[in-house]
Amino acid sequence: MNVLASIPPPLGSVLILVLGTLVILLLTGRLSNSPTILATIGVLSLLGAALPAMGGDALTRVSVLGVVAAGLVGMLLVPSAELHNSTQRPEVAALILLGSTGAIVLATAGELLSAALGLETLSLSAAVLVALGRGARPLEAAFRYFVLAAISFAALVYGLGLLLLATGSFAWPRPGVVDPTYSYIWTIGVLLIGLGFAYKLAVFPLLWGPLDAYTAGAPGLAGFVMAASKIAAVVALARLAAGAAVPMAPILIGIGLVSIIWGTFGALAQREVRRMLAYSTVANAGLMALALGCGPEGRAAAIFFVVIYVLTILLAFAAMAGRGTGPLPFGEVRGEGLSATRALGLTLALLSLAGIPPTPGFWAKLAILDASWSALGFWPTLVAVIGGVAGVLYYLRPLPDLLALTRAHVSSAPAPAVWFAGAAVVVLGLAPGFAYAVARLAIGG
Amino acid sequence: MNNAFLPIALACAVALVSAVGVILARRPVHAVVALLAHSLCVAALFLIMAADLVALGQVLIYSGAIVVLFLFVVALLPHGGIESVVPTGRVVSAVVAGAALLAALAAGLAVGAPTAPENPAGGVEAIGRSLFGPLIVPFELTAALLLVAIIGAVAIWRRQEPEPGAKASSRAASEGSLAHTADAPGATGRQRLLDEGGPAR
Amino acid sequence: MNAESLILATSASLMALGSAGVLMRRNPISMLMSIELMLNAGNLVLVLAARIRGLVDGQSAALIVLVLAAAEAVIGLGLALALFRDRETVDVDAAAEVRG
Amino acid sequence: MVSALLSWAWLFTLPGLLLTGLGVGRPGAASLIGPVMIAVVAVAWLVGPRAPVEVVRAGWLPFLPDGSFHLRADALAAVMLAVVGIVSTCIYVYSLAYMAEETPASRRRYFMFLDVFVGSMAILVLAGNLAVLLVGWSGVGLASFLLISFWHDRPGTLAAGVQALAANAVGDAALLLALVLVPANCGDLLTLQTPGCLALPGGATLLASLLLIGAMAKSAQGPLYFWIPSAMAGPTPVSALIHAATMVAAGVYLLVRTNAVMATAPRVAAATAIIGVLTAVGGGLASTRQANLKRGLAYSTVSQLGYMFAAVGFGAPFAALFHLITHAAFKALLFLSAGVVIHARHGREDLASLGGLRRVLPGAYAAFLIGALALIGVPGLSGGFSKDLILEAAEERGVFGPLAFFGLFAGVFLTGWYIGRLFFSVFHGPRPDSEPIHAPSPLMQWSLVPLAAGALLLGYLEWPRGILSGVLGDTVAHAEVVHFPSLLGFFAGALGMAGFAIAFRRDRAAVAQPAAAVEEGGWVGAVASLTTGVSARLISAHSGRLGRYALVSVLGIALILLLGLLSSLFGISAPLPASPGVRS
Repeated sequence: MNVLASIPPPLGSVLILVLGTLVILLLTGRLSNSPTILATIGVLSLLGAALPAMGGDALTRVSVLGVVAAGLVGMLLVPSAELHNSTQRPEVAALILLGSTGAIVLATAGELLSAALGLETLSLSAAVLVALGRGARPLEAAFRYFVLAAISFAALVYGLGLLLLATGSFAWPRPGVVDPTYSYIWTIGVLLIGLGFAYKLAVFPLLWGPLDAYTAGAPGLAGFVMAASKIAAVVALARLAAGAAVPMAPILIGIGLVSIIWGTFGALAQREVRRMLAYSTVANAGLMALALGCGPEGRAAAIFFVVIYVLTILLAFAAMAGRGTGPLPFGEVRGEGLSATRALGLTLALLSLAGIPPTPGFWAKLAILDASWSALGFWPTLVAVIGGVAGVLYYLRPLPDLLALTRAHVSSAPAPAVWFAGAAVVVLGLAPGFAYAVARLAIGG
Repeated sequence: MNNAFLPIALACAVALVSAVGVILARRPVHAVVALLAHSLCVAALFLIMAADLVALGQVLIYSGAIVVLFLFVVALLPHGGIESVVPTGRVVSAVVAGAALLAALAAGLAVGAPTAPENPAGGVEAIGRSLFGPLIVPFELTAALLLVAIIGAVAIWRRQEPEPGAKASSRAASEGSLAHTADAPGATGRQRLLDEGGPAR
Repeated sequence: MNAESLILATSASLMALGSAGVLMRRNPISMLMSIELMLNAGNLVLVLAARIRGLVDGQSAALIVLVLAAAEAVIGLGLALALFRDRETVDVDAAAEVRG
Repeated sequence: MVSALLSWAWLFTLPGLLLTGLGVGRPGAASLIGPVMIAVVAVAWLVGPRAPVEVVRAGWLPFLPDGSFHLRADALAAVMLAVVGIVSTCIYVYSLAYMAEETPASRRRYFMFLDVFVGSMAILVLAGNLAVLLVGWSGVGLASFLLISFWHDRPGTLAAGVQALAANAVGDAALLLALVLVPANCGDLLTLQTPGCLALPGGATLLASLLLIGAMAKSAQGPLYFWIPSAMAGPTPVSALIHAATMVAAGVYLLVRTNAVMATAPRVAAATAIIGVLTAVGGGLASTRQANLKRGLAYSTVSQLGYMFAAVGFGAPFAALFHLITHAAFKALLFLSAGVVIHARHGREDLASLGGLRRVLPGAYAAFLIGALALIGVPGLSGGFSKDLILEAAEERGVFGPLAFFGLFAGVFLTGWYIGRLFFSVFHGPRPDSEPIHAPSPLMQWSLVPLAAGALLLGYLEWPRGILSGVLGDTVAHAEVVHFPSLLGFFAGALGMAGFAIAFRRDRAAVAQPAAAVEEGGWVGAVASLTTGVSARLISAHSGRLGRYALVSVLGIALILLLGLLSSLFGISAPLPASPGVRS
């Protein structure tokens, strides 16, 4: 028992998730025909993984809970996931558990080598999860996602080497531990590591892979990939920016602003829900990157934002799950026959993403704008404000059709996932102060 | 390390030249051979830097497993995977991007590295102590990563399998794969890859 | 220039060569090999740092990165092969469906 | 009791919304609960004790300078809520008949959207600080978009809705900025002008400008007028409620509420007056060229809102609010009688296809005439009182000497002309065809009566007893004295009637070509096409080519490394020295 008690909380979660994976793998043959039992095992593993983390600090709790929420929604959608080969549900469930493991490790790692391993675990699971979607499009997208992830990961490994050269350890960078003769090597190393993390956030120069993955993967699985990646990346970047504000903060602000502009214009051109969500995620990632560069207040705002954003995006993808991997044009949201629950879920998600009060998306945006104003002043805040309010122009477009839903469609509706994510969004909308207090605590201030 | 400057320079030069070979070869087979040469040169550099175990790993894992894996896959490619002629624009953009990255790295690394101490730390025991000491967490985490790799490889391969159902044979025929659907438990991705891909050639 | 700086320069050049290779080739296998070059560059720096700092952590990390490269190669090659079978061409850019 | 109830008015539409959503009763009937309750409670408050109530729950949004949940139920809010409640009650009743031909599901959806609108409008009116104001502000924008695009199958409705969203987004952006950049504890709408709260770069001018931009977007002033004509794509009762009587007046309400800020920024006040005058004249001119009945009325709304803005700019917020109230009555009346006409003619709105309806629709004829005369400002009718007050303010506190006054005075002539043109081409002249008309139901006609009464009599709220200004007290700074009968009022009324008479002479000759559902000209079109161009260029980079993506990624990485090096070279502080090789 002593040995178990001495395991740090995040590793306890990791252990439980890997055990869950092994159980699923051992029972693969039986489980492939009973998706409900499979999802139950997965959900239990994820809930179990959340328990040990409750003993950790606030940041651990927030990040593990966020990842677990992503995993839960993904797992609840496994029975209805649109797979190329429908006997592959056990593999999918196992990969969701392992991807959650990677995300937890990335967010809570004690040193950078573990973080890199977590990142790679998450990347590889994500690429395979995307690839397993039905049709040729997911495979194509997964390959691109994989190659571009590998480039940024190679950059991260190189940065790890430079950081070791500069500081002699894999510890998270902290101001004041580097020899001035190495300061440039240290700078390059930190930047490369930051870029490796930034790929998961899908910001400007590293946006293509995630864009394709979010557009073409099976909705439930793409939602998981997106949510787990975002929360882990934001937490990791927050730690990096806390310890290495000098090269990271201005870079984060810069790529944040470019991403806001890029994502907004890109999303404005879309006439299809999936790709609109994919592009808009770039704009939102830009907001988060901007906030991450704005000191402790900004980092708290970014964590607050990412928790809300992740739950909202999970709701959106859960609502679209089960209707294929192809595009979903605005005009067809009705014709495709989303059930009433799902239409309501998608509506709520779109309202929150667009930042219509009193949905939580509005509070999250306000927090970031406030942090940006206190740290950066008028002009960057103006860009963020415009990027933020322009969201209504693309997020709300499908709404008149969506709300005009007249007939319910009978399908294997992923109602539990929609209810779960929807309830989370509603609660966050009604109690924004609580979530922000947690984020503030997590960032340590 | 400066007493070994010449071997180091030689190994670096060959590693670079073979790397150029990897990216320029139109025939993947040639690229694989160049990658092998490159990998061996890197192993030599590791050896000179007194990283014996890493050098061994480089030879065993890289040259022995990864490069051979690449070779197998190349053997499965239609027409040996020969590319059509690369358009000039692509070459130019590659040169520009590579040069830009090199310039950026060089700007930061221009201060150069300090000379290493005479007595290198190392040895298998020290590495063992490090892997089971301060680096125990990342070391154990490789287990999860390898699990992903195994499951992923199997899953990607099983993706192509026809589902047990009516259309199984027609789909298999159209996709040019074998019709057997049995999922041998414990089969690694590589084995299954060879099982199904081989006869399709 | 000392030998250490030479190795550092080599690693930077390998990084650049690898990235150039990824964006020049259209054959997924060659792309993956270029990525291997980039990972090797990272390993060189790790081992060099271990040598200069007199630490073995860099060597241990390099071993872990080797494992990691192997895992990446397996998944990458799996995806590449699946893509071949789908498309029956070695050009990754042919018939791109997901775009714009 | 009543005071406490008034502060909860924003929840009154919730029961109706739920009942309608759950499908209880005749679609929409349950929704009537909300507006009726708002009207009753607001009127009860006004005739009762009139004790203002403030609800403050601190720490609602801890990340904001002033993130408390703050509602203020005072006389100004009560007057606005009474207007909103009474007008929306009439319009709900009218809608029950007007929308009777839709499917039940569609009707439910319509009334739920209306409930969302009325609830949001109540929050907007009751807001005590900027944060709560923004909640209502965005909510009414959303409801407006949903209702404009209500007939989502008809071409152009979505584009029209998106135009409204775009204009709203400009206003939301301005208010968001104002919200984040006021210093701590400064969100309260009544204390924004205190020196501590103006201690931000740009000071009073910046804050007042942001409020002005927000108000302009909501009230379709100046260059942001473009979305109102397109908004007429929605059902006519919606045009009456949202795009004539209540929501578009929210900008004026905001400026009245915060007129103390305007008073500390004289240049912004002058800009407000100029924008108001130009919009009043421009809107009037544009209305005379419309070929569509509803669009003609829409430009009339833009023009009248211009009068209100001008009044705020002249430092006469009471005049603006008074005109807002009378305008709500007569413009809703005009729109609803236009709705009777459109309904009777099976949805035709083009002036060319209307005409000669005087005899077959006597009720609508009378109602439209009352509305038109009130709009023109005939002395003794409601519009006459309120418009005189604005003209007097312009005369006393003119901007650019007498120019602004002359502009507004000339606008009265335009008003007579355009409304006369609409009136005569709809009701007089020959019938264009002999198609039988769709007789209006009694419900539709009866719901016009209270509005007609308002259009006739609302002016006597202020004259001779000053009831309105007495009720409002100091919530609108100071009230001007209404002079009646006055020479100025007589001349203005005569000028307006002259315009009306001229329109009778040349009524049917000048009907222009039918306009497109959505206009995309001028700067809006330019911005739209620029955005489309940039978006298309940017999307074409998403080419599906892995090599290109890798190129951008690698170049981006290289650039970021260089910039990072530069920033740490010239940066804030280099990393501090420490002993190397220490494992931490």
